[in-house]
Amino acid sequence: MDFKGIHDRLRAIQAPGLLGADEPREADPEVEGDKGRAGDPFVLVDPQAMPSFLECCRADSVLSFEMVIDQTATDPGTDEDHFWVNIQLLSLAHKHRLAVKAILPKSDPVMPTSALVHKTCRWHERECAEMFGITFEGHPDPRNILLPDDWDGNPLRKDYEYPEEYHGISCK
Amino acid sequence: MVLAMLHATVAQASEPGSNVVRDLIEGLSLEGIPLWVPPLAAALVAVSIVVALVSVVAMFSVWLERKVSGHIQCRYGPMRVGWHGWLQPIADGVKLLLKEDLVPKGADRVLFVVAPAFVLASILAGMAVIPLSTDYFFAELDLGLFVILAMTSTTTIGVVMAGWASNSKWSLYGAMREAAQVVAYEIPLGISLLVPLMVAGTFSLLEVSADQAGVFGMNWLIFRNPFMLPAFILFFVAILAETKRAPFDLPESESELVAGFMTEYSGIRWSFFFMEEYAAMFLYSAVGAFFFFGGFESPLSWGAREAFGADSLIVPLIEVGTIIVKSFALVFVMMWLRWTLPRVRIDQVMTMGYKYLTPLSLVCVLGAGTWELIWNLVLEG
Amino acid sequence: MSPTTYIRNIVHSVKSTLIGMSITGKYLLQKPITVQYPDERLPIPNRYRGIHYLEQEKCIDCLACARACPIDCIEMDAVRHGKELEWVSFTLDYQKCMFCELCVYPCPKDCIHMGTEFAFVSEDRSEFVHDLLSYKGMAREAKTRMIEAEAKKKAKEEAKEAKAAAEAAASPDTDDASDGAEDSNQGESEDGAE
Amino acid sequence: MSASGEREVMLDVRTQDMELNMGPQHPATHGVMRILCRVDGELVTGAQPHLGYLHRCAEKIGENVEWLQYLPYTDRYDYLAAMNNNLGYSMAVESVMGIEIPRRAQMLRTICAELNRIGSHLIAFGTYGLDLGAITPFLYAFREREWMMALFEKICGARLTYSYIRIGGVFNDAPPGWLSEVERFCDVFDEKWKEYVDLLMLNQIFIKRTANVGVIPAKMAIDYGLTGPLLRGSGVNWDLRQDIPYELYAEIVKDGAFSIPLGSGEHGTLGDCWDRFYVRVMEMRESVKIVRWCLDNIKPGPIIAEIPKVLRVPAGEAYVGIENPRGELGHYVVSDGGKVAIRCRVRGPSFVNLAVLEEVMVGVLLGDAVAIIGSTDIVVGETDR
Repeated sequence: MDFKGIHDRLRAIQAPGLLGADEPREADPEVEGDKGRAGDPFVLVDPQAMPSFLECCRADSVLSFEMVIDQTATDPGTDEDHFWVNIQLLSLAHKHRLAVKAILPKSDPVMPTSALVHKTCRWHERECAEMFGITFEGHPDPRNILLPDDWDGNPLRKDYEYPEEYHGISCK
Repeated sequence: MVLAMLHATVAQASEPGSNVVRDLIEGLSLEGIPLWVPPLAAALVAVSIVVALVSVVAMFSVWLERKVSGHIQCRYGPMRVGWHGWLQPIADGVKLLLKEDLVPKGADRVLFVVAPAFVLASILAGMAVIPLSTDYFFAELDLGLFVILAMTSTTTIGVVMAGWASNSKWSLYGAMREAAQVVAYEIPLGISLLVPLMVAGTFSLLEVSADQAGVFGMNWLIFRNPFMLPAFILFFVAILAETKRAPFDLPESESELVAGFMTEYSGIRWSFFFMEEYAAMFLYSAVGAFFFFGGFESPLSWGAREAFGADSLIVPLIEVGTIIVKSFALVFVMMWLRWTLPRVRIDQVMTMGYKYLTPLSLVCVLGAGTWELIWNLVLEG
Repeated sequence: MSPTTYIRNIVHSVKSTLIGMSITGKYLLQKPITVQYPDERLPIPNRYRGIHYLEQEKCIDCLACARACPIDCIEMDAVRHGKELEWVSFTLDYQKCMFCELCVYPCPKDCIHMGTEFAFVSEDRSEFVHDLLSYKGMAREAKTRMIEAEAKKKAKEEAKEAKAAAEAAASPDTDDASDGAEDSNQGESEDGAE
Repeated sequence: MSASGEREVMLDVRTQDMELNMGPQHPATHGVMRILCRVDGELVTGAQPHLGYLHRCAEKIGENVEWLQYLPYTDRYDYLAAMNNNLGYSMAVESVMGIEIPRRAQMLRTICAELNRIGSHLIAFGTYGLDLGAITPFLYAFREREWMMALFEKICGARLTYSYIRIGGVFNDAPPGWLSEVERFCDVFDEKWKEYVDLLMLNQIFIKRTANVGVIPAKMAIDYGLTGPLLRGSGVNWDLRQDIPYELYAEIVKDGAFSIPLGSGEHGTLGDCWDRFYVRVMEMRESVKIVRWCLDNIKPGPIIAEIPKVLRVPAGEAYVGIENPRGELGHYVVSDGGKVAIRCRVRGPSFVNLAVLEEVMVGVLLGDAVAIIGSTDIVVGETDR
């Protein structure tokens, strides 16, 4: 199924938290500074409804997104006031993918965990949490995964400042 | 252990027979020196010969192992020190001697230091019973095989000591595995050796060797009874486990337990464990050669005896050569197996020992006994 | 465990052991495939990405390689005398270099290459900052060219000045024409230098 | 023999669980990874992987270097399959740029990626043998891998970190005689492959060590997002090359040039260590078939698409997953139209596959634990990135 079909189906089954879709488009010469957008289409989802959205995607027999292939977050820039939480869904039965994006305000980056729906989200969310400082509420094991437990800051944020030293080891 | 050896050698000295130690004593019995000096000196000389023998055997085995593994793996192995690296073990030995002597923090210092010596000493004591030829030996005991089995089993104590004293979890694992494994495999080892004992009717290594003499020196025990070959295979598997060789190298399984009971050892102490391993391989192989493959007897030694007479000096030389070649042939097979097979798991080791080897060796004993009985009846009838 | 499994286990174990031993035994008797490294060496292909070398005469100090480097390990410094370069340094820090060859492609003059040399041992870290220059300062030819060019330029300027002075004396309106002549003369001298 | 049976016996004796720290320096962890095991004698009652010892900030670097400059860094997360990493990253950027790759470049990419898959599986084969105590297969595997690396050395000059497949195509064309040498490699490899099977895969001890050990049922595999041989070992017929084909794989699948080996539970339970190993070993031969197909069909032509010297990627984002030897290698790149990426996410298959250890490594013996870690075939460079 192509993206349009998936999106229509999501609308038809009233997937919880579905906000809209974003498809690549040409740059509009009328609008100044518009670069257009290339790449993949994705659907926008309310972060607070993410677990139920994933569950719904998995349960629906037409979509049957059994697998969360990737979950990550993106900091689009220092002048933006939100993170993106990106999830890539994969359906083994129907051989299609879906990119899901949730927009999360930087001021209050809290969203419910999807780890109870898909176990693979456990580690992905741990990584997101330490790298971006996003809190996943209800996560069964909210420790750091790649960074040391006492690491300060969230390295993949655009405003991250590199530490001078870590336990006496120079980081320069 | 040295005391036990001394005792054995001194005890031997008073008995008639052709014995290296007795010859030494007689040579040393000069007038004017106290009576206790010659036996002591003789024993010391004998001990040093055994130590030298064990060292040379271990060094050669190390070299052989490295060459065999190298060539099996399409590479050369050591090539730098001497011709095809034959001096490599000496270079290694020098390196090991010069290494820092480390005792880990929290280790039981005394046991940690004693363990490798204990392990080596027990194997040395076992080695003393192996005769070099019909005429040259250190200690000829009627129960020679018993002494060897007893002495080699005591190495386990040393290994457990090492594992306990190291204060490391990996070492402890290695030690416990060693203990479990050796206990399990002592049984099939002993039982499978019962078969040649029954066929030959003696525990003495010299006697069993003499028993296998015959035309072309090919009256080997392994040909005498159809149950000898399976008994040998069982014996061989058991000695693989006893010597901690792959596929039964669980006490030191490097991918699971880092280095098992040797994890915390380094330098010369570590090399003692290695020497023990190779000496034990040689020792068990020699036992196998004596009890299955004719001991000193081979077409060559038979021919030499026929041509030059039993008293000729060349006969002992050939006999020594024969037993060394036979032993190293078995050692070679052990190496070949090691570089072929994966390691078995600890529960499989136990299963194999208790469920396969022990019953099968009992079947062999039963079969061999029955065969002997019937054969004797046929001969008599 | 049924008796058949019991016997099958034994048979399979012995059989697969023998198969394995036959394979390893086969290799035991074959000639090893390894080489004795310092004595024999395997051939190194032309495209090998080893330690860099620089064709210094071609290099124009354009910094394209330094800009292409992902870890900024190339540093170059040269003083320009007109068209000629006086080389100060062209260093590559091999503590950082990851031999990706990205510096080689953007070079407009095709003058930086990766060689077949790979061994680079030192007790001192600073020695890993490798200077690729074969000579420092200016090449003799470049120097003579520069002196020649300068002399020419000087001569021309003098001639021009003389001319200008003469022309100025004659009429003050011919400045433009003299400028044009100067430009074309300079262009010729540059061509000659290249 | 069953773990639960032993546990019952142990309950009669008062025992205390012990914490056993496997790693960061341990021969079985294939790099610097630490697994904190709770053990009861030889029995592992719980395991918790601790990662991050090899964290090299690959994703942050991706946000700081230019598009093409990031290419050498992709070599370094899964260093055993650098070609596949190059391919994945290049495809992700190409996907945003929307450029067409010349056919010969695609052929060379496919050949290299599949050769690298063979090399990577050879390591998996060899190190798994090493984990289980068989040392010789490891060196046999290295012998063939050495040739593979020599082939790469000839085409791109490097032996491990190739940086060969670039955005828009490949860096160099194949040197003369290279393709025929690849063909020779394929012929020899097919013969050696049979030895691998006899020497290790069908060895009785090996089967006993791996069958029924570390069983991952298909449902668990999907729930954990496992991909690659782990998923196929559990009997799920999923291979991106076949199911969501990229590059030339659609054609190759149409020609029926290769098949997807699946675990079948032949010697034990479906999804055990042996099945995963079997899938890897069989995949090597399938890769040889793909390489052969490419060699039959390769034609001269350009090797790189027309791309500007300083790469500017149009604003946009794309996720591209390719079938790495270890599973799905995903690259999620976001561009704002500049020279540098906004986000360069790497979905390392090892990282995801490792998560399953927490659940599988319970109630197994210590020796099995090593076998299970080995059967996930992780590359720590990729788990930690």
